[in-house]
Amino acid sequence: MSLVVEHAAPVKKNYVTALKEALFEEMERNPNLICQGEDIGILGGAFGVTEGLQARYGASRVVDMPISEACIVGSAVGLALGGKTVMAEMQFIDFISCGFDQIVNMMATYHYRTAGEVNMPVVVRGPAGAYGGGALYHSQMNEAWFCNSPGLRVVCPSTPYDAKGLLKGALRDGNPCIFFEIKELYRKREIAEFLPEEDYAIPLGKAIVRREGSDLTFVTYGQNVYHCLQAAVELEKLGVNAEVIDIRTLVPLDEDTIFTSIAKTNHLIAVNEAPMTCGFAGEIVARVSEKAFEYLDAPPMRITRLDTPVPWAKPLELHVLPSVEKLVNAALKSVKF
Amino acid sequence: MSLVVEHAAPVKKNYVTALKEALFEEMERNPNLICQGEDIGILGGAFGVTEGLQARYGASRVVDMPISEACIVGSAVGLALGGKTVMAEMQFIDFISCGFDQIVNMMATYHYRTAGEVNMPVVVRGPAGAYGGGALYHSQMNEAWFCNSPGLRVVCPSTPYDAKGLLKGALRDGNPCIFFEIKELYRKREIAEFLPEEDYAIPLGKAIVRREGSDLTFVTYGQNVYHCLQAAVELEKLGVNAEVIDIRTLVPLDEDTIFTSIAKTNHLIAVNEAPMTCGFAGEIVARVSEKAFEYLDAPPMRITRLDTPVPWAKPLELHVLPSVEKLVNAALKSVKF
Amino acid sequence: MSRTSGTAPAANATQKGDTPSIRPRDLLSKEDCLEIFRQLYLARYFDVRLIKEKRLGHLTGTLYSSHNQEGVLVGSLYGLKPNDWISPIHRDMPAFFLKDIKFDWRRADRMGLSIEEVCAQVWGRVGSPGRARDNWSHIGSRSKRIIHSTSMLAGTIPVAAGVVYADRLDGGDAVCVTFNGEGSTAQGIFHEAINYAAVHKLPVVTVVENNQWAYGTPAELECPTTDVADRARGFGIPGLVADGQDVFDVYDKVMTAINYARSGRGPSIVECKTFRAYGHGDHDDDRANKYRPKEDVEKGRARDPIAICRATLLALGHIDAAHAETFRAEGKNASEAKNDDFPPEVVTFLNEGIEFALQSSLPPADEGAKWVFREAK
Amino acid sequence: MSRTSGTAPAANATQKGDTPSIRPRDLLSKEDCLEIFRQLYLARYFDVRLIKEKRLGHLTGTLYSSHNQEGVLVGSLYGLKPNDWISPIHRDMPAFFLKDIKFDWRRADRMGLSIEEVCAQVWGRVGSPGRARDNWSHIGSRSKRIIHSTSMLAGTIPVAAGVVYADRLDGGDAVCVTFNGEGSTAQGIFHEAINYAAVHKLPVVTVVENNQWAYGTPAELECPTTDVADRARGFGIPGLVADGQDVFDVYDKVMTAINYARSGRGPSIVECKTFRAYGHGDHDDDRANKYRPKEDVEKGRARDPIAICRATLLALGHIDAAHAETFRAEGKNASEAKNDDFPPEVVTFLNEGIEFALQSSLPPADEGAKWVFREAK
Ligand SMILES: Cc1ncc(C[n+]2csc(CCOP(=O)(O)OP(=O)(O)O)c2C)c(N)n1
Ligand SMILES: Cc1ncc(C[n+]2csc(CCOP(=O)(O)OP(=O)(O)O)c2C)c(N)n1
Ligand SMILES: [Mg+2]
Ligand SMILES: [Mg+2]
Repeated sequence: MSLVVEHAAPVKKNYVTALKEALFEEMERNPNLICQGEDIGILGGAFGVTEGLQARYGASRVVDMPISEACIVGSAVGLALGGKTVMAEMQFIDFISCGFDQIVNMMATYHYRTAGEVNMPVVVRGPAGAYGGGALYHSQMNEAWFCNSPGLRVVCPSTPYDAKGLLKGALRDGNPCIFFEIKELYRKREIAEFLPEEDYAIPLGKAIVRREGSDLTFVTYGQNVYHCLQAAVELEKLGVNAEVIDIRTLVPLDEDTIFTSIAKTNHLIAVNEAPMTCGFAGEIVARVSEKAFEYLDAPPMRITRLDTPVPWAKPLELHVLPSVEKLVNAALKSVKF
Repeated sequence: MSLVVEHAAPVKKNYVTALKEALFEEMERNPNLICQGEDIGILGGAFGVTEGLQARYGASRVVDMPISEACIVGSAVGLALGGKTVMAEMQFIDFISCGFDQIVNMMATYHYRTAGEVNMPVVVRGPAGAYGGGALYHSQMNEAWFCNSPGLRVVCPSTPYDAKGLLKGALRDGNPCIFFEIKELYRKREIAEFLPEEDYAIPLGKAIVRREGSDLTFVTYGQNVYHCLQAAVELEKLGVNAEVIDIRTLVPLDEDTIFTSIAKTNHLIAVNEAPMTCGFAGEIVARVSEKAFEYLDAPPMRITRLDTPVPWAKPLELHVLPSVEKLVNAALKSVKF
Repeated sequence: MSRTSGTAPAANATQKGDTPSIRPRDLLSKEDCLEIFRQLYLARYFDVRLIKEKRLGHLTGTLYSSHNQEGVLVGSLYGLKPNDWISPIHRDMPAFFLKDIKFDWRRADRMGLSIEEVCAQVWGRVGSPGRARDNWSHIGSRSKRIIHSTSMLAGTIPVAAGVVYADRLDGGDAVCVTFNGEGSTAQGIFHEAINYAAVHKLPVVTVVENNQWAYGTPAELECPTTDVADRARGFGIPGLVADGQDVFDVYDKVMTAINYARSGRGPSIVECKTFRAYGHGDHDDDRANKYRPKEDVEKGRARDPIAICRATLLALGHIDAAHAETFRAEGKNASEAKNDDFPPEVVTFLNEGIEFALQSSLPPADEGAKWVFREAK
Repeated sequence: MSRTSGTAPAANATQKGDTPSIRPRDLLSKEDCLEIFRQLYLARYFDVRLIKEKRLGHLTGTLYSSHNQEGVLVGSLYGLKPNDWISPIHRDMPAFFLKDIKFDWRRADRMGLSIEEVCAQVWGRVGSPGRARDNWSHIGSRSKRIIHSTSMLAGTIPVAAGVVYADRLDGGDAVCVTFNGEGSTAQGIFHEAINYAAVHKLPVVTVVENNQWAYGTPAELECPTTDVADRARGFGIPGLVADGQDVFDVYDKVMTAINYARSGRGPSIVECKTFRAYGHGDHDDDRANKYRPKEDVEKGRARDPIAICRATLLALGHIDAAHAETFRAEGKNASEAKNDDFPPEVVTFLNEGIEFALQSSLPPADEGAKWVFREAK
């Protein structure tokens, strides 16, 4: 059904193709779905996520918006109030700060304020993440702001399968959602995979164990899933068997999967790309410390960005971000505790 | 020197008077200090914090700004770039969301981006906090957003002495600061106190032990300092001896005072008024769990707002916020662990 | 008497170059005119009564009086079709029940909130549409087509634009009238939303209630032009100026804007010049007496919209002197005005609302944790 | 030759009703005119060379070409006093070294960045004023009075307003010229900042480079009026329109605005009509060929600002045909243009800058953790 690919033989799809398919399929399935954002129509999006969408569904359902993030969100709220479902793109998730009030105060609270009369099926999605040399304003992972703003789902897929399934899940969830796409993964060939022929949506709030292990648990999401997996390979060589949990959805959080793992490994390293203070890794450490304290054989640890912006020059960027090396060192420290 | 009070005999001063004195004294001391905000001049501020300031220092140093929070912050950045120190008032801290981008992306990062060439002595202050029936948009404690945005000092005084000393400290610190004033404390008679005759400023980053105890440590700030102190009194009756730490400054955090206390009491309850997920109580739990794990005899706990907005009707508001009762129950659970 | 008897004397038209041969008001019947008069009473009484109730300690929360600004509300709302949307803000409390209230205030199918719902909201009771989860003017109703505001000024204008966009996609012809103070037009979102609406020719009418003050800040520190309506010129859209004290002038200008919007030509701004009677909120009454020159206040309150409407109706012969006497609260402050200064139907109507509110309970505590998210289906 | 020889032919003035008897350009000397011509070369060569370097894989980060828009930059900057502030944005990279560069490009006391600093920035080296902590156009200098931008479009306009407010408090008469694309004028902060500047009559000149496209979005989806300068009307401030391809028309209009600002009359907007030569950034070149009609691109690029300047200088007799030939890159894309299409001094100047950049190292890793806060005193 999607415009994107109609292959005889199945091919592996990358992350951006997966997102594209999700949008085409949901646009087809739900005539009340509207997409809006900067340059998403004529251009097809800065990263091509909406390529071909306007040609297929018209300029009134796929709207090139002025450079007005607050209005992109606010009018999406209006569309939802008028019964529509909305995908609102931030060209980079960094620019969400310009629409911040409309997100946290208008959209996130609408259902709550109206005692459930008004639903807000609005997915605000955009490319996020560092490691690409994007510097301060094209590298952000600002998910923690939204986790501390009740009423928002917060999602961050790390694979093509999840990207497609979670975007569909988010668009069907009926709640406002901030959807963090990892732009460094968009076209990463190594992670391309076969996607189901049939329609599927991943419900929000389910973590996944990416690698089983017995000695230590990495809990993370987004790009750091791969760093943790790499670290696990390194650690394997050193005789440490690490489990890697990709939480996929931050709000709601699948605590069970995490606690089950900690009950087994007794060691936690929570990882996020964002700054440390009040970041989501801290939330994971707090939840585990509060609710799975007895399982912990060592202090839970965080590996996060230092409390700095993301600088531009490569040595600086690498210095402040989580790395495989930092993960391995932390893991060794943890298991040797 | 202050306009506010020239008494023969010293009198106890309330929180708002303390703030007022800080502003008058700093305006006098630093001719490069500019104050700007909505209704701060002619009116003297919604809560009277700047009462009389414009009459004394003129409309060019005490500026009634248009209802434009982003511009209030952005122009403050410009003033700082031009060598000024700025106090920028948000009429309620809730409205800071409308100036969010200018705060986190323009102001917070300026020193960093310029490798230290440009200082940003800008204090963005405003009335914050719940418990007063202010509902969703006049009750917020949104400090966690700023703790996760590197480059900002985050301060929250709970007493008149601290209000004055920390505001002066913040205005002299030379870094951008988000200064959370607790509006429910502004005119609270019970906390009025004598203030030093002489000039004093409290440097940022120093916690204070409000009550010594041996069995358990409450770590908190703002209004919950009083809830914790009340809980400590209740707990005393039940044979539990609680220590209460008022961190006063969230960024930078005085870890030593906290860890020293935990080393003694071995039990932690971190308390904030904000929503739980990615709130500052979680940060405290995470830091203690990471760095003072061995001292903990029981799972660290958090008492925070539920992950909801602050609703209006009293029963709802009380239901979602921390209360003395919730604190006492948590403490008992902790010490009985 | 014909249903289109007209409401002359000649419009005090301040819109430059706007002298249509038939004004919207000319299509109003005598009954309409009387209803408009009655609605002005109603709005005034609501305000007076709430101030009294607040002073008696019956209410929490700040009261933003709409006294002296009723002409803006009634005149803006009267010509709307039931399916139109509105977006009131803090000073527009009466708008919630004035919407689609024509003639039979208790019509079951009205597209507006009932007085009971509004009173339950003011009293913070579970019978309010939002079950007292948010305060004062932050109510609304999806089914009644009233946008719920947040506190953040001008924040609903993009929502208004979005909701009419949705309506248009569904083949509707709804217009949305948003209300904003002159101070609120300084917000960035005001610009973003009107810009978007202008680009897409969306039917959004922004009524600016220029009451000269934004809290303690005079209009000239909020807006660089004398007429706030001039902000429209930046978007190439119509910017009309109405005498906010003359309900019929407001009606003319807003209906012109509504017709323009409904016909697909896009948004516009209607500035209604008025004056805030009291302080910003009731907590500000005393201070406002200091920061606002007494003469200004006297001048600003001299032209009571109800008195002006009454004079018009008398001149038209729609009412006689006896009828005109039904309303005796003209110029009176809340403390001076008594129940029998108002027509009994108005008092009764509000009493019923208050009665309902008082019998409605506070919401149960655990509702505080509900509806953060939509319940799973 | 007199220092005020004038630069006729008659201005292609598009500002409605603006026909001053003496235009700012009429006060330019022949030397000034030649310098302006030279600066156009310089800006063009910088762009051409960077595109080449990027294609050779020497640069990271996106390159936002200023090709075809040099007239806007040079014309806007030429009349500034050393103490004035500027606030360039992504497409204005040459502005950083063009500021206060008159005649002696290497003057030690220049209030602009050196070509070395700018190149170090482009190459991401520690020799850049921000030590390569932020990318591309996000540089600046407090001492040289250049505002550092973030990525957030229009975000420096309030900063500009604040910085001139500070200057005014200190008794200065500095003006700030900000640069913004037409798309960026849709941002809320654009409105808030200009509103504030207009209320306080702050000397901020907002140059809008209307190059018809904001990334993949045509101007008419960003702005409801044909002239973006009309946004000024919403603030009651002057909105001038310049032919962005004619450096002298830009100079006339911007100088008019600067003089107006410096004399205390407040802000204004100068829209310069131009056309984006390539894609939005270099990554967009191929797509831009699809989303922009070929004819539009040809038409938009037909009027090369350097060619137009050359024609003016020839007509004035400021240059002869031989001199005119010094520049042969007219109409050529970066791939076609060669070093000897440019005057040697321009090539040398940039070569020196690049040389410096290449010898400057990457910043040491641990600087990544530095300067989050001011070091304790
Ligand atoms: C974004 C935002 N900033 C500040 C406030 C605080 N505030 C509430 S009402 C008000 C004044 C509004 O003035 P105006 O728009 O003229 O409306 P009026 O009250 O005069 O009707 C202010 C500053 C707010 N509610 N929202
Ligand atoms: C607030 C914000 N939103 C979106 C972007 C992404 N973005 C970067 S440049 C650009 C287009 C800008 O167009 P215009 O202002 O016309 O300038 P031009 O590139 O044409 O010179 C966009 C959308 C951004 N940088 N900032
Ligand atoms: Mg007002
Ligand atoms: Mg452009």
